[in-house]
Amino acid sequence: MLSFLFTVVRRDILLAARRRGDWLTAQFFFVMVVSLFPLGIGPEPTMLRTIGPGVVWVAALLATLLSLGRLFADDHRDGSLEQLLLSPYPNALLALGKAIAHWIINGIPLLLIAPVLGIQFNLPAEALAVLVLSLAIGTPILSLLGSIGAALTLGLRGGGTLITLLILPLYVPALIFGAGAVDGVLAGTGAEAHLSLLGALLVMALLIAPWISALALKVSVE
Amino acid sequence: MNLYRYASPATFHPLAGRLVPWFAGLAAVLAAVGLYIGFFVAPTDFQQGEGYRIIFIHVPAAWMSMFIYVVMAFWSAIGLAFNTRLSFILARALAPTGAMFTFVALWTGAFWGKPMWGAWWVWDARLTSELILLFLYVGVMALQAAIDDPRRADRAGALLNLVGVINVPIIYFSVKWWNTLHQGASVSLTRAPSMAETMLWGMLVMALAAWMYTIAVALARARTLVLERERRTDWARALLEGKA
Amino acid sequence: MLAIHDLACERGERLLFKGLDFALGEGEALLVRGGNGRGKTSLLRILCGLSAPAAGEVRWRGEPIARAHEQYGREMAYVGHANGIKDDLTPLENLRLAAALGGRQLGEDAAQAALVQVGLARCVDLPARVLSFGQRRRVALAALATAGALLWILDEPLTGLDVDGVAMVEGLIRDHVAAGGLAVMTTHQPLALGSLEPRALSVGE
Amino acid sequence: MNWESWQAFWAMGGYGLYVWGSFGMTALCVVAEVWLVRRRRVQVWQKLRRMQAWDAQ
Repeated sequence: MLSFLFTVVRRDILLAARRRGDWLTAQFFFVMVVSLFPLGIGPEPTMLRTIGPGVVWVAALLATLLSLGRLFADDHRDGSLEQLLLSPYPNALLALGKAIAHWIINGIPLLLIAPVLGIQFNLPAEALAVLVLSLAIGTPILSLLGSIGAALTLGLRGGGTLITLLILPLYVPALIFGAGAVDGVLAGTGAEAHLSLLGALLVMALLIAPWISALALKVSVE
Repeated sequence: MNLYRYASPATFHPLAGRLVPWFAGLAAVLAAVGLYIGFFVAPTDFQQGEGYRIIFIHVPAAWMSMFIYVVMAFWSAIGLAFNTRLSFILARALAPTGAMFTFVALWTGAFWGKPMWGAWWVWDARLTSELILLFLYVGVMALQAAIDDPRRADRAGALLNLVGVINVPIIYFSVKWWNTLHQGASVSLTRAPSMAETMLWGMLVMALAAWMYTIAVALARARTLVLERERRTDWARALLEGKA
Repeated sequence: MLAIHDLACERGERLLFKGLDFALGEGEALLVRGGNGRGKTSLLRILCGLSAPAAGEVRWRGEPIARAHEQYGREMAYVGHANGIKDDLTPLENLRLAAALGGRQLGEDAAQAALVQVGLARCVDLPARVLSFGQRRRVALAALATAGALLWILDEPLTGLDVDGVAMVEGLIRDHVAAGGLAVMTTHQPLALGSLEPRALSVGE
Repeated sequence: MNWESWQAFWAMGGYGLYVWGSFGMTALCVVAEVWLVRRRRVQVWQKLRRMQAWDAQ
């Protein structure tokens, strides 16, 4: 069971490593979106500090959505998704493995880039630490919930825009708690409550999302 | 009583056809009574003047918007569990009406908010959740519209619906939490006008009217969907011949 | 071993077939016949559990396949229209990955031998992207041969193959069935299986 | 009775725009939805009849 999970994760990482161009697009998108905000709003430091956490988080949502379109699409096109679904292991394990791989490939780079972007927004050191921590708990939620959307829109015309419509509303709680944690540090009220709620969301997503996306994959492949 | 008999499309189609006028009529009568209570019986509110009368559609619309989503999720779950086509069709037939009520709740909320708090829109927990609920409705409808194969559309929509219904309370809670942290920016909505008994009655009657209306419209929509899906069956062919 | 009972399939609003019954035992092959769009592929996808039938059920060793997902996954191998080969990996990596995902160990030598057997000795280390359609088909067939499955479900296994390739597939199927395996297949091309006479099933007539 | 005249009724104690804006939009939505449902029904009937006639040929 576990070895299957590892194999799925390793497989996706290997495939991403062979196609670095595709994979880097989402990361550059993240950097660019965040950098556009000061240009649109103005360089006033206190203002940037107020909006910084929210901007980084919203950009992380969008960057995740951008990369989700390919989560199952390539495997669907060349038929390997069918083979994966027919493997002698529960399909939920496959969905979980794909989501974990997506997080490692797309989520972890976001964590690493985020502090640099936070500095652009004049965030103090402890806020930067909490920003990374909140993204570390939050981005797996984004990958897990996103896998449901990717599975539902598999092979549809305009699937890329559709997935945004389906998934963004579901991302609202993660956005609120994630950006709220950093706000809490800035306001001096602490981030523990937000982070533990975010953790609770992650546990729920881990328990529910793989099953739903496995069902959705079956529906879409049929 | 054999429930399966009513779940068969061939029985459902004529049955729904007979029921729709009744529910529509009931909705019209109840709406007339409700409006009468709302405008002519219920007294003027001492705080909000006549402006509070928006409550007679705002609150029922907000109730319906949430109820309908839950009912849709119920039919979706039944459909996924027992593979009954009619449940998917009912879930699908409810979605546009639910979205309509959500929109009405938002619109009337804005028209109520403007005179009361001086702003068309405030980021209040309920308004924000309602907005996200509208997005959820739009998502389900867009997904179903994008899928050509009816079987896949039904199931995909149902799954999304279930995910949504798990999320609605979480979204509501998170928005509320967010709202209390940013208290300075918003106005509390909880100060409802002190509820006179007639007001409550007016709202309840209007809510009932909305229920009846929803049932009538959803049944009518479901009838069309059933006919479209079953067009190759004998009963549908006979029906189509008959009206020639 | 493999039994279907009163199977029906719908696509869109159209009924493709209904009331399909058959049972297949060890050492038997089944050739599914029918014109384009009659539901051959749909039947095979139902048989391997990718699609759900509109009515009826598929049983493997007496157990409905939906309930025997794990065992059926081990004992069944499917080759569909798409090859299921990753373009960015070499044939060797593809084979070993497919084995790992099926929960099997496949050594590099064994994988290499399988590729030589399907006539791909020269392309073992090239990314599958540069291979021709027929060569990629051969990779999929090598994966099938190394899967160690009892039941083969083959949808048009001969498409894109040259004369040698067709003979090779015929040999693979013959050996598999002779060794007690089961095969369900569709093809539009003549299939020379020697002494093996596959049973025939027509769909959607 | 709450209202002394029709004029007072329409004015809604100065809240006319808001009250009638709300009720008006609701009425509009309901009418539009009912109209859409009926039109859809008619269209589907026509489409299915055409298809059936086509099948019969």
